[in-house]
Amino acid sequence: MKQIKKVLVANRGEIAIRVMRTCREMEIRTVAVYSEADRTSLHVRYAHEAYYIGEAPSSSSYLNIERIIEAAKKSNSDAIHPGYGFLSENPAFARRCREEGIIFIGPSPEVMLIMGDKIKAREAMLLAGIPVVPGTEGSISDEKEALEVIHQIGLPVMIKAAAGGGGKGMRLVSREEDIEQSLRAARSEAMAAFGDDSVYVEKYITSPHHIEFQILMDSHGNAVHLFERECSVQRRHQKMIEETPSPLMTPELRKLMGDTAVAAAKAVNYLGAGTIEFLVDNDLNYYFLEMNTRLQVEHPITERVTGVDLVKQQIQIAEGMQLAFTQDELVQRGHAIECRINAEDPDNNFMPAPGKVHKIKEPSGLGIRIDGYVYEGYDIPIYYDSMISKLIVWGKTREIAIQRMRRALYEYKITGVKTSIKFLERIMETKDFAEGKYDTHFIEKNRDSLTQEIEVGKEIEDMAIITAYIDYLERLSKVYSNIREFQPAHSRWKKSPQILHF
Amino acid sequence: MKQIKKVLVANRGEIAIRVMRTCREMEIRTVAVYSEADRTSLHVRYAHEAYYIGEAPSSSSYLNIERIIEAAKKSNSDAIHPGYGFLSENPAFARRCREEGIIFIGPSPEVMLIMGDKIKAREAMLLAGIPVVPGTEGSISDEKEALEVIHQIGLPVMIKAAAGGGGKGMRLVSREEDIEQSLRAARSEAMAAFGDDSVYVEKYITSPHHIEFQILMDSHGNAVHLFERECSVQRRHQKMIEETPSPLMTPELRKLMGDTAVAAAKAVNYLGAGTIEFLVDNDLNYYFLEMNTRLQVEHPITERVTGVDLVKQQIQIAEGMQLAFTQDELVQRGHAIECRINAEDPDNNFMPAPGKVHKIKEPSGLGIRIDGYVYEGYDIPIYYDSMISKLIVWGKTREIAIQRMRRALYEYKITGVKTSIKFLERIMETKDFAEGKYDTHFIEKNRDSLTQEIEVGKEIEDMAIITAYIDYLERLSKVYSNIREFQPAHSRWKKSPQILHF
Amino acid sequence: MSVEIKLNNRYARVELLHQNNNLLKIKVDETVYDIDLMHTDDGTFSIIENNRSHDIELVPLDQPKKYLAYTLYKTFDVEIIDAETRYLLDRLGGHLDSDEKHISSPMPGKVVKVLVTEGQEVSKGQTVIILSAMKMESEYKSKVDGKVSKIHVTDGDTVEGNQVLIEIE
Amino acid sequence: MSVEIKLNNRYARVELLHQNNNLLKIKVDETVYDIDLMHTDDGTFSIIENNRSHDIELVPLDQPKKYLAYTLYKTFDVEIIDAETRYLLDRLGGHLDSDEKHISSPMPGKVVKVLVTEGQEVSKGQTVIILSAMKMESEYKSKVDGKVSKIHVTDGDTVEGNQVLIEIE
Repeated sequence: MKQIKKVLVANRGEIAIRVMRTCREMEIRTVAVYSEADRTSLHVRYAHEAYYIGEAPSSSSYLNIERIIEAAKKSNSDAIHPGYGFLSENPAFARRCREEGIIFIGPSPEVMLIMGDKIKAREAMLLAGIPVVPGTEGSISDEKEALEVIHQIGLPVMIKAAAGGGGKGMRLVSREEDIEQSLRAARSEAMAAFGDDSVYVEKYITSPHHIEFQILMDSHGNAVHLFERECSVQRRHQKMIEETPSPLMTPELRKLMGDTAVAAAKAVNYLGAGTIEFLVDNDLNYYFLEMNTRLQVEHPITERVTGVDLVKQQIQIAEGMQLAFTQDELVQRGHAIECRINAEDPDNNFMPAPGKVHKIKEPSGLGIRIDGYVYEGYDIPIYYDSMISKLIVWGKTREIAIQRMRRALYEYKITGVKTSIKFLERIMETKDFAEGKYDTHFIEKNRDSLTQEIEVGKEIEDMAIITAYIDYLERLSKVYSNIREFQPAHSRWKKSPQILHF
Repeated sequence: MKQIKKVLVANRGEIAIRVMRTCREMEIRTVAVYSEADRTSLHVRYAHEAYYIGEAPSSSSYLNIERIIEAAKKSNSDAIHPGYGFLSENPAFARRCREEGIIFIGPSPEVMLIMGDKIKAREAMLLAGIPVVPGTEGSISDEKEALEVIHQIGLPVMIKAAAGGGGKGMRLVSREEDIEQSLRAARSEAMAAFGDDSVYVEKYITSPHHIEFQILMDSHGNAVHLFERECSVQRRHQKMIEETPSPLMTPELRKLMGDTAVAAAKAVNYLGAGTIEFLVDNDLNYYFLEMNTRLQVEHPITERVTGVDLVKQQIQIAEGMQLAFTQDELVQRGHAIECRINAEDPDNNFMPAPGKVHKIKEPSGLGIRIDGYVYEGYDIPIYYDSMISKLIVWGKTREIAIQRMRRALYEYKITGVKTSIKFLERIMETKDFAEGKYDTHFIEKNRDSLTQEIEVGKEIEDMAIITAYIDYLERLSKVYSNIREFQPAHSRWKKSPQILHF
Repeated sequence: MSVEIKLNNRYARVELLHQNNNLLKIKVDETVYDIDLMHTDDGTFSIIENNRSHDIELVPLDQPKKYLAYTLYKTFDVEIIDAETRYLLDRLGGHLDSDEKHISSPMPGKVVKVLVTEGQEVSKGQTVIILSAMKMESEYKSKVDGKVSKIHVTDGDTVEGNQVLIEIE
Repeated sequence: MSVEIKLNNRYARVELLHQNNNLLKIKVDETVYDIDLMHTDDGTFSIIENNRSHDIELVPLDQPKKYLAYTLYKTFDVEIIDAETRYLLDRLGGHLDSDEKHISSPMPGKVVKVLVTEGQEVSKGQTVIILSAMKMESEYKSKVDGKVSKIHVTDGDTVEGNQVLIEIE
């Protein structure tokens, strides 16, 4: 067992700070790495030490294994925490750390290799007796074989061109009598488009819920799960809101899926924190989707209901410590929801909106947690993810958590860049969400009401007009009286003496 | 039962915002009142409505019953929440609300009258069988009677001049053989100083702990306690740090004192949230000190370990609802600590330090809650309390909570006014505090190490010198090249192009 | 002084009738408001109107006299239409900019690929340039039939928000 | 340009030796630092020196060339001692202010009671004025034996921080 004294965080943004916060609590020194675009980013200022590792594009910096290893060696770091994204699931990086004698805070490169490969991961899960989405193992070019497979899987199924893409050669089949015709249409369309009529067949999940289980496994073979996270509110296949417990979950299913997740971790001899993602249908059938061999963006909701600091667990497991708790000692208490605050324009197809943050007012008080990294005057770079902060609330019940989230989103004010805040506020007010009745189609299904123009009334409009008017008058008065004296930032509330001249 | 739809908060600062936050979650409209000094204070901006109630001194505004009632009527508020301080324990105000048909969120004026009078409160508690600090009921002018009382109470005792003040005629007696001589000395000193030799005798608590119990009681006679808060870290008899559970507490004592607190609430037919303050000595004897018939500053630590929103409970009780939980359903989970951030100078006897806040960086992340109200550019008025924010942390254990508090205090940066932040950070590092071995003498006892000059090393000094140097060079370059162009606040990180000229 | 102000598509006439420090009497179209207005140097406004408390953030845009006003539920484009602006508007026949003939970047980003060359004929709806920002690529199409008159960027360039990339005539 | 800078009681000589954008070579007394320095308009400094990350807040005070520098664990008084400051220092024989003969308010507050009158003799340690701020009263004493030459405030006045209240000669 080796005590970690200095950690290099091979990441940026909120997750770099999240990791460093726990390091500071554990009295571990922190080392930041940064690209040229990130010299003024908060993780550089938060860390004890900071190393420049290259140009702004990730490929030159945050994906640059050589530069990161060099910084780790120069700083005498015992360990590297990869965060999420970037090199966090890169087996070559994990292997390189091992070769250099630096602890990689995460699983072995061997596990990452398996889980990074969809087919190998599927095989490993099948071997461990864990359900996967039923479908053909490879492509099928024979019609009879295809028919057999479809009957075996059961309707509805999705037929996809093996060489496909762009929706061509794709058919959803829901009724028995449509099977043959759909298969033929798909194959001929595939042939026309790609010159190849072989197809895949996969079970179609009608109302899919994206539910994942957090697991922890130490180097002594102990593994636990920390319950589920419901991640079905997605846009462009990216999660937007997560909550735990899942409104869909039953205690029986939770136990079953939790045990499955632990079995999956044990099957691959996992190490550290990981997440097993499942698809769950309305009949509560569940299927292994993939395993993320790292910390998830949405890990704080699990921390809130279980009281466990997952980053601390990662570090202690990397040090070789045994898990300090058993499955029985873990309990979900209350309800936690996370909203991702992105610099994006929800009214314009969630187009990213990098740029300079003018002002920020963050929510606070009972049941609120914020994991963010941007500050006033910070220029959100174009090179990286659009997520600028995570707002996590806790309530004794789901209803209270939603009420609290609405209050928190009301308090959250960011100007200068477009954000998802108001869109998230509308989701909280949507009936289907309030009732917990939603699947991954939720945003698409409610798009109209979520993006509908709000009527605020003439008075609010008039007040907005007045603010611009006052500013204009003051600027004019400054020009004419030639007053240009220095005024420190945020210096004072004005009583507008200038406009007396008008 | 009457549903409250609009609440006037007869207070300012962090507690006004604290109350309004819960109101917003309950979809109750909020009404702020403000003095002339508070036009730009955050509670005015946070509320739905705002009413001016008078000049800056509290006596003209926040203690002005007529103006507040007038605002409540004009705004059609159903209820008034008094916060803490100001009118919160004023029976005349509570009675006036009752007369006007406005719900006062708190107990009846009758209860406030009893608890507001030390002697009546003591009598009520004795009647309910609750221990009070042993001592003479009135003053004693006969030496023989005094000796009897002292023997009855048991050593150590404090003898105080009945007409006294300023320490004159005061004697601490710890040894049997000193009783008579001390009594005589005290009496003759009292006679010399005040022309009256009558004295009080009170049990002297050698190592006093200030421990209080939170109670809730509804209008149907149901009462519960929400465990203790340890409030012994005090300066100038004002609490500075509070935590729960108390490091001193045992499960048996907790049950006993909790039951006592509930009995006390029932004895006076209490309504709403209240706090019973006790003195506890090192032998775990406890004595009723006083009852606060309102929300306490330190209520958030109780909220954190029990998961109960105390303001919501206050409002629901005022609506006539029954408590939604029984004593058995309440559990303390983990450990919570609150640090009070005051605008004051710990190096100069905690002298208040009002003034303009230059910049604020607040801590955030796992286990952190902040209840504050000041913002960048805000001018902290001289008229009110120096507390500008409360930092509350939670950890699974006391040790983790302390580590987290240190991390949070590291992150908390306020410039422009002096604050208690660094002093609090040192308390977290003090051995006696870390070990939970402290009483109300803690700060006095550790004053030297807490206010000792810190050595930071020459490099840090040099960096501070360099920042001033760079600023000076830039100012000079602006003067000489006559560049005075408008630069928006927090607009950008500079690469100091100007200083190329040097 | 009476000024015309545009809020989204609404035009309003505003006039300060009276001032006593932070207490203002202001007329917006036909409505007269008595308000208590305070603000910081950097555009945080607190207005109390008929005891209602409004918190508004006013953010000046790069173009002069244009703002974004963030109210509780909605953000408005606000523009001062004074004599100068009016003159420009009149001269341009009601159009301050010829948006349709310019392809501009809606946000800061990077040019992935310019798909046309100067002098090339393009038709309405034809993709002319691909930009990327924050791991997302977006295609930009010509809004008119025409000829590419000027290309201001090349592949790999970093661009600002609202920068003109390609002009079509 | 070499400048003398006072930090608390230490005097240091500082000189910029070389600059390449945000990369500076600076000499403080005998130590030469190669640093990467960035800062905002309002005084937040990020300095990376030998890969150590320093966050310093520099707050200008009301007096020119005086600052408070907030480092992680300690706040310093910093003052630029340039030719002008040096001249003033020399002229005053090393004392920029005659603090001992002035009773000044250490913080904003309110005058509760002035206990002396102009012309009155006072002795060292005698309480001359009581101020209050934030519910706390404080007594201020004369630091010298002398005569009250000027009283600038009366009971009930509101005072700023560092305002001279009473002069003693």
